[in-house]
Amino acid sequence: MIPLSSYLIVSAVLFAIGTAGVFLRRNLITILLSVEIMLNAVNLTFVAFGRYRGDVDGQIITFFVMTVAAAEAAVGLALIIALFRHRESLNPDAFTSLKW
Amino acid sequence: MLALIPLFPLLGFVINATLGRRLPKSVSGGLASGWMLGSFAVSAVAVWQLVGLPAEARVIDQSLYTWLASDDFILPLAFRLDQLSAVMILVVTGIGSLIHIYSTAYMHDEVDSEFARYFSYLNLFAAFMLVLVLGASFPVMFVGWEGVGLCSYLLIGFWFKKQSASDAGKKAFVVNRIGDYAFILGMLALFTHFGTLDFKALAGVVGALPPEASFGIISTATLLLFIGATGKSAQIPLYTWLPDAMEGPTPVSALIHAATMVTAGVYMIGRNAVLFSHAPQTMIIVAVIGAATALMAGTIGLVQNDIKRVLAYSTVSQLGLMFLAMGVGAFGAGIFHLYTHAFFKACLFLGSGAVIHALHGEQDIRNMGGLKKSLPITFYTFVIASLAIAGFPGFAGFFSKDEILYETFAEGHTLLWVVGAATSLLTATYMFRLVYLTFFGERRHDAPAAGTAAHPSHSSHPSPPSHGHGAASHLHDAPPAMAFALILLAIGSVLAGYIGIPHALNGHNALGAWLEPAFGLHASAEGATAAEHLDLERTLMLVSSVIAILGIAVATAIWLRKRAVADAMARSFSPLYKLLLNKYYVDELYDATIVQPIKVVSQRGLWRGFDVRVIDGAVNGTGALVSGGAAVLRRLQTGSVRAYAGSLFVGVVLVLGYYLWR
Amino acid sequence: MFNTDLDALIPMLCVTLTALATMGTEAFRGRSERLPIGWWGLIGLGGAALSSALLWNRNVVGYGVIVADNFGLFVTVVLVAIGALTIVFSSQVVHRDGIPAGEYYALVLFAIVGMIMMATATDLLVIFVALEILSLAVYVLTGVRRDSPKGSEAAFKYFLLGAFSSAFFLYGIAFTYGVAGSTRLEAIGSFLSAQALSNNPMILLALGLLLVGFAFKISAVPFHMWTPDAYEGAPAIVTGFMSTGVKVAAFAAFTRVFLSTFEPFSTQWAPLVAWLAAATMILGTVVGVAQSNLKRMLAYSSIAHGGYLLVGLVAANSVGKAAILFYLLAYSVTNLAAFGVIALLGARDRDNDELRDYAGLWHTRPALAALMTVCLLSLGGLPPTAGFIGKWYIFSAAVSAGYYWLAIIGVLTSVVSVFFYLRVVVMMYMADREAGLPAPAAIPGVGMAALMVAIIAIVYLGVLPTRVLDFAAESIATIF
Amino acid sequence: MTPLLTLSWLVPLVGALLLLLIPNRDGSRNATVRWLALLISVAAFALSLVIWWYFDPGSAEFQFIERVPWIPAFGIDYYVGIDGISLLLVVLTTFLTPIALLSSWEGVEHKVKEFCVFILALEAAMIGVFLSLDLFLFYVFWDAMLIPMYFLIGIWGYDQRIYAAIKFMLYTMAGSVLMLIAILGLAYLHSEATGSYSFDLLKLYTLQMAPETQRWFFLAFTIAFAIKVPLFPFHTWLPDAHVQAPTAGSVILAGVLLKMGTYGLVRFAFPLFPTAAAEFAPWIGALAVIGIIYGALVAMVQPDMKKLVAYSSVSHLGFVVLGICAMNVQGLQGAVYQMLAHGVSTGGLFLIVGMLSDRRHTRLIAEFGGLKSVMPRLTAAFLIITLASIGMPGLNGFVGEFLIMLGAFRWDPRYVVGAGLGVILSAVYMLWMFQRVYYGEVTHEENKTLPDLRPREWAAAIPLCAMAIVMGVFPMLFLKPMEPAARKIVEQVGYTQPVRVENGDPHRTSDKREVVLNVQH
Amino acid sequence: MPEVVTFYLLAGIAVVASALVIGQRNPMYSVMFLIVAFAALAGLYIQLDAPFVAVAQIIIYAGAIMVLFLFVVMLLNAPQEDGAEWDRTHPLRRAGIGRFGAMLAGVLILELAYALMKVNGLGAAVGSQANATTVSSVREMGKVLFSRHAFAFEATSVLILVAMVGAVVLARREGES
Repeated sequence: MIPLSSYLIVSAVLFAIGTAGVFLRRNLITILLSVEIMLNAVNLTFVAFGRYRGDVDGQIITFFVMTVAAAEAAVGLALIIALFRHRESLNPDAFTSLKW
Repeated sequence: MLALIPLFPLLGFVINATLGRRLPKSVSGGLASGWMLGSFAVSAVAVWQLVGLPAEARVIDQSLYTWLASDDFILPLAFRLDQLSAVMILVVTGIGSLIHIYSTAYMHDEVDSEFARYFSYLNLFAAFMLVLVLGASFPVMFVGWEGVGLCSYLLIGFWFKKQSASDAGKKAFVVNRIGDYAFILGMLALFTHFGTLDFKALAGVVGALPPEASFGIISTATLLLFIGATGKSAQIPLYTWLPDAMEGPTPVSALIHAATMVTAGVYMIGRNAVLFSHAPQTMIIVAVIGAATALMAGTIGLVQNDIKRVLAYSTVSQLGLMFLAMGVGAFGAGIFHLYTHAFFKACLFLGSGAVIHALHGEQDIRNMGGLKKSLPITFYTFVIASLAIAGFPGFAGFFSKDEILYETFAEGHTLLWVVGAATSLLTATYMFRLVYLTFFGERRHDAPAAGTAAHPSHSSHPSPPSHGHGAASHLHDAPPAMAFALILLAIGSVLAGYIGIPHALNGHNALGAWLEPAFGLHASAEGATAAEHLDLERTLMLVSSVIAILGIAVATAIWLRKRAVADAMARSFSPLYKLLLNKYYVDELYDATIVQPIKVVSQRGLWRGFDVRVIDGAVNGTGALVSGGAAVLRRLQTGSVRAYAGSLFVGVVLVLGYYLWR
Repeated sequence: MFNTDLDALIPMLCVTLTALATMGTEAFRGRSERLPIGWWGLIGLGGAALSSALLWNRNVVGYGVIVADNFGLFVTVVLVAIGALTIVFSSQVVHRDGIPAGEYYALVLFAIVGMIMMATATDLLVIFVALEILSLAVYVLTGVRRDSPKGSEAAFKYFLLGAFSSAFFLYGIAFTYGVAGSTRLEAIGSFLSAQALSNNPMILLALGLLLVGFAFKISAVPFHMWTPDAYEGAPAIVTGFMSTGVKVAAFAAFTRVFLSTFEPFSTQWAPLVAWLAAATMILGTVVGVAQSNLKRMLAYSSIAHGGYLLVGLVAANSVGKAAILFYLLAYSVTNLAAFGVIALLGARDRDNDELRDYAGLWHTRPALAALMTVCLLSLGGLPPTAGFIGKWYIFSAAVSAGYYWLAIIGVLTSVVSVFFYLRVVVMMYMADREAGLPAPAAIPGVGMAALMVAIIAIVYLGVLPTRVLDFAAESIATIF
Repeated sequence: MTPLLTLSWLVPLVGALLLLLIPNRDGSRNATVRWLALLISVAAFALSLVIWWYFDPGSAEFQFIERVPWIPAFGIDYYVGIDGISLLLVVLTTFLTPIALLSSWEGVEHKVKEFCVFILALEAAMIGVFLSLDLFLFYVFWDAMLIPMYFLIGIWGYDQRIYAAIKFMLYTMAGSVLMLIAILGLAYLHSEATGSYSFDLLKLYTLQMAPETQRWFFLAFTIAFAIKVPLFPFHTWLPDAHVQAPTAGSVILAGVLLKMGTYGLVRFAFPLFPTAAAEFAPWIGALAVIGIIYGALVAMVQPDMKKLVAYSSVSHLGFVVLGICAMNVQGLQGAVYQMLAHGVSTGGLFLIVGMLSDRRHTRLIAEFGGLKSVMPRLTAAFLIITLASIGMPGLNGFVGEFLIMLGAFRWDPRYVVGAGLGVILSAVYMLWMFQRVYYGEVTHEENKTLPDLRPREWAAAIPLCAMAIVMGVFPMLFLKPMEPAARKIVEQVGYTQPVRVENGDPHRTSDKREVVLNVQH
Repeated sequence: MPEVVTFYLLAGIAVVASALVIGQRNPMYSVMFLIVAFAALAGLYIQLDAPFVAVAQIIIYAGAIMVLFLFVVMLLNAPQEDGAEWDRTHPLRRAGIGRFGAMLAGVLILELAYALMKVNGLGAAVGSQANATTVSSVREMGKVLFSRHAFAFEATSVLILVAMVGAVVLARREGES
């Protein structure tokens, strides 16, 4: 049988990949995707813990996370569109008029 | 009653200071003189009362109110009249009155407001001087002590538009303050250790102790007080202000810088005779300083060319003699000399004032000469006073100076006696140099010297455009008010000494006997009546008479007969002459070693350096550090969202790391 | 009421209903109709305030996850006050700036719902959802002026970092759930107190990640980077709203989670929070010194204030625990009023939020300058203002908890912060207006009235804080 | 009982608020505003005299106590009361405020209403500082006082006013926040000891503390006060603030504000932490002596009159601190007396320098000279104040300095040896300035037509000159009411050895002292 | 044993696909790889006896959310990362921050792994303590969702409403109102 720790490690790796993506990519959409990876990694943790503890809370929380992810995606993409209208760019580093 | 004595001149001051501007000169001058005379009258009455008391209880106390009280320090504003202060108040009010009267004429050229100002200062001075003399305790004396210093400042700088005058005033005040600093310390030391500052109480406490064998608290305190006295009485090392003080109007020099204020130091020591006599080490210092000052000032006086400066150095020198007397324990002699000195020195100054007045402000004796004829009253009074100061037998100065020298010798200070005798010789010499150069010979005129701003009253004595020979014919002798004062003082210069004819001359030394109880010393000088002492005294008296005559003779030989000799001597002893002419360069020395360094250090070091750079630098540096930090830290906020995420992520990693590797 | 579960929700429901009503009205209004939509929100807020007052001391629980305890109610009232002031100020600027009014007010109200929910929730999941509600609403509000590139940029930065940090927060919830088996604070709390001395790394991971999530919302250093940009880019009044409302809500939840649930582990988190507090205070004030844009400056100042609040959290003990609540109130009123002034002085084409725009304000708008001065003095913590009492309280808590060093950093940074607050005062009172700058606009009476109310509150809290302090003490007693 | 003390600070404050209501945007009601403000400040002065009238000078206890719970949860009360020391300082404050208002009668032309409001608000805060017996209340007033002063300097000051205002504010705040921590710590210790928080000064006096704690708290308090005093080396805000402040600001700054620092030492720092005070007093005394000499030396070389006077304040306040460090009745009474005297004389100096500055718009000494012949009355007034400032006996400065030196000498003579130099140096710098400004010929053409004192200026200068003389001649008027309070503080601190008297003088027994005091009554 | 193989396979796919999401420049591909990763995760959920979640994962995530992303990618028509000119502007904005972030991500993995290693009991098989039927029961899930998490469920409606309004407000074109 697969130990809980394996799932947790996988999700940790996924989470870390997500965080790395935020830094490595210079496309707003991809960065957003990276955040989705992070959320999914957390979902895996929830489900794994839920299974381990034998209750359904973990799975239910996953649904909430999905909803949140969807809502975030909606707002995020709307923002990206609004931004793109101003600058015609999806590079996060193009938007540095606010600084110091 | 006692309070009235200083109060009268004080009222005069208040009236003249507030209303004087609007009063005509006759009224303001008259008022001032009137208050002084009133004060003199009250003093006379008070002294008369004192005389009426039995000899052992000759003290009148008056306490007005508690001036200062804090914890165990209780200070009533109290006056005390005893034998010593009686002499002093008579001198102060008497000579003060004369000088007030003299001034009404001397200052007549001033405009109303300035005239009133002058008299208000003069009255204020008298008030403070009387407080000084009458004060029953150190702090009350100190009120007068500082007050006379203030008036001296104001009067020296009376012609305030003149730089030298205001400089001199400031110098006088500051140098006095140096003395006062020590004086305060002395007072504090006394209070801290003996718990009182009342003269009588102090004498009581200290008198019960044996004289200090080593340099203890009494010695320290008295030494500090003496430093205070050197400031006020122009002794080494604080004498330098007095010659400069001659920038003031001449009557001021007469009153303050000759007759009264400068003697305050001597008076103070006399007042605290018990204290000082319990500090033998201090006494020696007093005597040595006195003798040294006397000699040094005498040498300087020999070559000075300003009539008032010569007199000023002679004052310093005479004061030195008084301190010598105090230092050897001859308190009575010192006070005696103080008293006679007041007459003849006031007379000399007033005489010189008359000369200056007549010459429209000329003060350089090289530009005088031949005034004997045109200024007879002045001449005769001046000569009388000069004889007195020179110690010519029979004149006032003879008796007092002789007593000092005798006591010095009798106490075994032979060296000091030699110095004193040398000073006497010098005194006689330079005084007659002055007399000869001023009154005898040809009238010398150097137009440039006469016309420059070297005289004190440029604005107040409007000089005629031409200072030619013709002016001589217009010279007029002292006006009545001045003449009156001169004549009275000249009489005093002759007669004042007869109050203290020594036993050696079959006198009773009445003054000495009168003063004796005031000093509160048990060991009296009565032993001096012993025969061998009388012989010694007579011998010394003879010696000093010879010295006086010798001095006059030398002066006559050089300055009356062969003036070329003087010049030749000056040339052959050129360095010495220069040294003396420049007053041993003491002013320059002080300037270079004290005044300038302080200024430079304050300006460059403390203010611009420490204050602005270091302290404010640290303060502003903190500010700069913060804003510098701000400027650096704000750069972290690059505007790049990924960098922001990086910062967040660093935070995460650190927080987790903190927990995991703690 | 018939259902006590619902009782606890009434304040939230009031606001939600008005938000829905606002949306509905907006949807069905005529094209050119101008309705005072904003004011409707006040009704809902009033209802929330009223119901909170009625619920006081009743400690009702709704659905096991929302608790109307005094703590929550106190925060609710603060949030209602924030909302009310925001709406009143907004009513003066929404039309001026061409902001879609219906959506704007709806979002403000929804955000308040989220904030109230966050403050009253006792379940990590609900806290997370509430956090997302208020965050999304605030992201959108930040970028609500679509014509402003700065606004969009600010919104996007805020959003991206917010999403990033909420992932961490969620991860923290996951670990908490993993070890405690529940997301209910009560359950977690009882689990943790049983484990108090254990050194379970999973608990520490959870602790750390939750801390990060909250620290982000209250913009503690180094999680603060979004703050200056978002605050500068957003419309002034939104900045005022989010700098206060979000902070209050986040602090309420932070306090609840850390002071009650994770209290057994306070020795684990307190030192860390203390360091965060120190860094936050220092950075906030120091960098604030260099700012020339007023909004940005106040952004740094609000970072610093977050630091002071953290001090209160670290030092929470029998004396100081009410300090956080009082400080939150004082800070909110003051900061909102300050941003209100900035908002009122703005114009459609010009934000007028640079320091130099304030030059000589005293001469043209003396009353406004005076009100702004009071706000700034209160922010700087000078008596007799609310800010002073707040700082007094916080620092006395720190001192009695033995955190002298934090208190010293706190007071010293206060001094530095006074420097930059004074720069504004200097501008307003002691500088002359640059030629060419337009004269500041006239301030409508309603805006002035709202400001006056805020200022009176500031001075009232500064002079007679007793009642409010008592309330705060009573409130916090319910959770700790 | 009438709450006299509350009234005494409320009168100016309410007055200020009332003034705010007068519409005066265009300055048309300047005259009304000025007269009203003057009236209010005179009323406050009258009120303080009433307090003095009813004050029992024989008691060391606090009087007119008012106490109302304020923030009970924290043990904070509105708690005011006065003893002889604070009474005199309150009177000084109310005495100087009308003069300050008069001094800016013409100098301040714009925003007159606001100016008067700030002055009155400042007065209220300063009075409050002297009245407070609750540390919280004290701190509130202490900090609140900064705000109006900041505005006074910053708005109505001279060229560098903004820098000076900010420096003043930050410098003082930096010190006082540390005190805040110490205050909080004290309250906490009180709760540790008794279970309840208290900021009640009288209760805290009795608090037992570990020496280490005392040390830190004492330093925190002392640094706050030392900055305010200002004690060397914390003084550099002072020259800037003084020079840049408008005349009224300088008068109040020098006259009252600085005294708050020394008052704080007397009332708080020393009695609260006697052990630490005993330990640090030698060091503070040394700083005071350095300050005396340093301030005087730096004053000497200042080209600017106001700066000169400012540095002279450093020197004079050094004396005050020295007197406090001596911690015997004489030192302390001298210190308080010197506070009053310095308030009057330095207030007067700034007043007159302000008059010159109003006329010529410069304060550089080099720009003047020979003014005595142009404006003799002003010169006379200045001379009196100058003399008062340099400690001429018979004027107010002497009494304080003498008592301080007396007290300090009993404590440790070495300090007096240093401090006494200040006596010399004060004469140097003051008279040098006096000489350069008033003596000599008129060197600048524009100075020839300067008007002498105007009636309004007379009204400001005469009370100061008169006070300088009265305080010099009848010091017991002021020394007597403060003596019990001073004695009490000395006993409370009690680190000095009982005064050793060798060979006690029969005149100085305690019976005698009673007699003397009764006679005085 | 097959379970183990399946686990490693799915985990491997998830990790690799995720890595590819962030590993290349074309957002279109990224979205596609993410869908792959999500599918792999769904597999893992099934293995964890959470079939309902797995289905939701496929339908909601891969189906709905990712489509939304695809739409936007295509709408904006910005397939490649632009960047060369930005790379040269500021040192902090260049690849440095990326590398730095990646390094930190590595540290994060280490930290998480270290922490997880230290926890006792995690080595136990994930399904050892409870029977699969309760956990995988949709009925049970519905019961818990609408009892214990009822409020959160309701709150989500507000969240969605906010997201909706927000998206409308943000994405609406200028001039529409």
